Amino acid sequence: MSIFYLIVFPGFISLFLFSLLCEYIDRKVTARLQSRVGPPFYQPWADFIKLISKESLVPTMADRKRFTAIPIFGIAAVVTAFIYIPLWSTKSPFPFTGDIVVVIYLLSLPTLLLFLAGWHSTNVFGTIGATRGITQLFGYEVPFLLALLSPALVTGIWSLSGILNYQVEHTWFIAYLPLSFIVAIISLGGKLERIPFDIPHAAQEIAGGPFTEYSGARLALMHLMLDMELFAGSALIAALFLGGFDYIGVMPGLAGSVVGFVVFLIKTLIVLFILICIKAAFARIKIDQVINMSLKWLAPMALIQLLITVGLKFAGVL
Amino acid sequence: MEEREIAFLTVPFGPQHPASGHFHALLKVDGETVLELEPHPGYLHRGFEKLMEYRVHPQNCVLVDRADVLDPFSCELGYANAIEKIAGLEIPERGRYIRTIMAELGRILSHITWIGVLSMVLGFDSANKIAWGDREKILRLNEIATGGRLYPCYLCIGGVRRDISREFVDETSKALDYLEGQLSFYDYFVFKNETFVMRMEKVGRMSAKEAIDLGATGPNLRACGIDYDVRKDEPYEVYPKVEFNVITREEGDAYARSLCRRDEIAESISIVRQLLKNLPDGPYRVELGPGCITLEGESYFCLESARGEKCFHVVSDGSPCPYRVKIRAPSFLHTLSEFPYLARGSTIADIPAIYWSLDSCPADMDR
Amino acid sequence: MRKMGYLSDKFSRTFTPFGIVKNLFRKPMTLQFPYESLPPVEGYRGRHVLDLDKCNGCCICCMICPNKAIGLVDFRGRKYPQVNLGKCCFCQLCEEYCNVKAITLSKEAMMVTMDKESAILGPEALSKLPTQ
Amino acid sequence: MISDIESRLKSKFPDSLLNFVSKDKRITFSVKKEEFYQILSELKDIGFNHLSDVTAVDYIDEQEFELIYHLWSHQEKIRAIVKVRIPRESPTVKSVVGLWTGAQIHEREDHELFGINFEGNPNLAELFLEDWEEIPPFRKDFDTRKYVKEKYYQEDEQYPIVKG
Repeated sequence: MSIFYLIVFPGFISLFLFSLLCEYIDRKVTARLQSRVGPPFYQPWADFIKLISKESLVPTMADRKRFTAIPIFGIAAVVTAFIYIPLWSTKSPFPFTGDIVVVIYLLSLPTLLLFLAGWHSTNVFGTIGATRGITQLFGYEVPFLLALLSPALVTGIWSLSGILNYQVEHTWFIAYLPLSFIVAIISLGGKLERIPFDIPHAAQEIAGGPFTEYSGARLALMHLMLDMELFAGSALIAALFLGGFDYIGVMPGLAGSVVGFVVFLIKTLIVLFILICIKAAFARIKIDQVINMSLKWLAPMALIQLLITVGLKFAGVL
Repeated sequence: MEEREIAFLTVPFGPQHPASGHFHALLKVDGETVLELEPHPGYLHRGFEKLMEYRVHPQNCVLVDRADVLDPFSCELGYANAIEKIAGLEIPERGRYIRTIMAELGRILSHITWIGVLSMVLGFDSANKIAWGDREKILRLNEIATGGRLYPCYLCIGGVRRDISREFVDETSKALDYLEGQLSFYDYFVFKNETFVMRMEKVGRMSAKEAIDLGATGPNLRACGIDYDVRKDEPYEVYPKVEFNVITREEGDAYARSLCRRDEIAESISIVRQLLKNLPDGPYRVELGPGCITLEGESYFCLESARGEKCFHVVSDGSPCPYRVKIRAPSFLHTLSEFPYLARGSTIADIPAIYWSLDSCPADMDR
Repeated sequence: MRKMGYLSDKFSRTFTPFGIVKNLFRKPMTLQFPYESLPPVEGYRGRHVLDLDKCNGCCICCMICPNKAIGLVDFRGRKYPQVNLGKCCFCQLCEEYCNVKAITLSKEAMMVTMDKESAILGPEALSKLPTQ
Repeated sequence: MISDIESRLKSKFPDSLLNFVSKDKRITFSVKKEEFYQILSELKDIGFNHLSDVTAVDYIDEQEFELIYHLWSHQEKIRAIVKVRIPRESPTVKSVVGLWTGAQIHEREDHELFGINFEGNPNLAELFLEDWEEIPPFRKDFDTRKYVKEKYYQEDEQYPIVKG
């Protein structure tokens, strides 16, 4: 049964399909926001297959094994992170207390791997992209952790299933922590290097950044890693703030879990839609502005929200 | 311990690069700050000035609008006027009105293309796509009036090659109304966008004295506070009969240049409306007979293209082909004398923003 | 007071760009080319059309063509112009300088070919337009 | 005004302003090679602070280059066109980079395309052309068509093929 969980359902294959569906929705809705038509639904699959069939080069200075291992390692990290998120009921396949910290750590692993990829490619653009990726990590990681850990801090429950239980009984966390919901989405945009925080692989300044030297199958895996991270990140935010599978009349049994999963997907797409609106509305900002903004605006917002909620909780209002 | 020479990274701001167009520059970089920028132009050098010495005047009129790809009409206007000044030709009133209308439409086209390219370079994909959609409206007008989308091939010595139809006048007023609406959209979506302002404010700042010394003209100079506009100072065609004001700003940084260009679109729209309102009838061309005209003399004609002061120095010695044509391209100065000066001390992320805030077209620079 | 103006300015500049969501409910501006396209325009400078009986083979169009795209070829015992579409820049100088108005530019813009040889149109191919 | 500029120039350099023409806000005159630098710095002091262009024209039959400096004054809104004749054999002239920094790039282009040597110009490296062996291409005795035929075309080939 755990093999099924690992490989098929919340594991690799389902995440693979969902992430490509996610990329399609991302490109189609961005296109419609920019008043153009946008690609057909099978475009991400076509890109993936095309890239797989293309020749994949490795720079001579780089170590071939490590160069190939980076994207595979990244995908493994994101898939394991996705398994710990409870999708259809309060229980995820392998629940344990403290799995929220594991999920957050596994989601920030790809950025470190991008740094390695950039460094390995010994290409001018690669090195600059790698250093930018790490500097940006210091920028958004602080508000990201603050925002995502505030539900656990407020309620004192350190397991995802516990938090979901709390949300089923009380209202969703977005009612208690609206500000940290916003901060979480913005810093998730930073983690996934989406448009306002697109600095590590800014196509116009350093063509491709860490991806410059990747081609063929390795590049396909890199893009897959980013899409999976996109889907897993928005799923995590949906689970933590929008009450995962929870809806009004929760039906028990198999039908209940199927409907629960569909509700969970809709909430993930809502989070994704907000990310897409941010991507379509803004230009790319500079690296010092990212750190300046996140430490001057995002982190204080998350902190203030946390203090307010904890204060209200002690005052017995919540 | 002997002094170890720190090897700075040289980053190519490459010729095949989404931000630089056909222009190559090497950046000497220390961390994120740029120490030195060494331009390498020449990727679009087709040697127009030499080619024009082998061709007859009508052929040059068609050839010269390839010199500046983003604002082709200003080149045709410059060359035709320079030749007419030598020949002392007098263009009929309607021909001059049509030329001014097409020149202003070319300015609007160039400024909208500039909005598209600048936002693409700032990573602002939505504004780039929308600007590229709006540009089609002007290209459609070009198609109706001249038969070609980007290269009008519309001017000849002595006036304009075709008359503009009633349909063109209606289509233009419709397009101008649409573009005026789009301008208010660009206001709240691009020019008042927080990330756009963050990327453009206090970037690539130059004072009025430096701008003059480096040879800046057009919106780059007017953003530093100097109201030099060839349409006002050395009026040509029908500009004395049209009221419009020259837009200047004080700060002189990239954001001021953008707002200058944005206001110039509004000015051009009002100019074209005035011209369309009192467009006279009558001939639009001076008939020169079958043979090629031969000229003797020299003339220096300046006009205000979208990028700045564009001048044509034509020397002809009596043969049907011009003896020497020198095109004074505004982008030549923007890219090779202002850009290295402004790039010194900025960061890598600023380089594309500065380069395209100067609105320098590589084709216009290399000629 | 300036601080407040600066903050409210910053605040409004961060939220007004989201007005682009209105585009979701509007028709996209792209024309899907083979299925929808703008109607061709009167006087569009497209492919040449040669009127065989009007043309007297005077070769003015060969001389005036800036790119040397028109050459004379004998066809039915006489000299007729042959246009090399690969070199032509569609500037319409040939039509303007032809005294008898034999060669004109039509509205036909679909000239995509895969090999260079088929881009050179002889007098016989020039005389009639390919009907869609 | 244009008249007092004219009088000031005439008083400073009485005999060296040849065929002086001042018509609708433009003054055009030619100058001998020796005093051309003093006259230009005088014009710069008068107020011509914008150097619009440095044009070089190659008069091959008189074996002379003609350098034309186009100046513009932002205050008085007047254009000044100064012409200088220099011999064709070893065309060297004093660079005006000291007066206008914008002139550096104009002179560099003229140096590459005409072979005119500008003393005092900091950087006269190659600009548009890369490792160019023949004579400067914009001179009259360089024939573009012959050069293109030899270098790029086969004997009777209609399409250019880039040879090795």
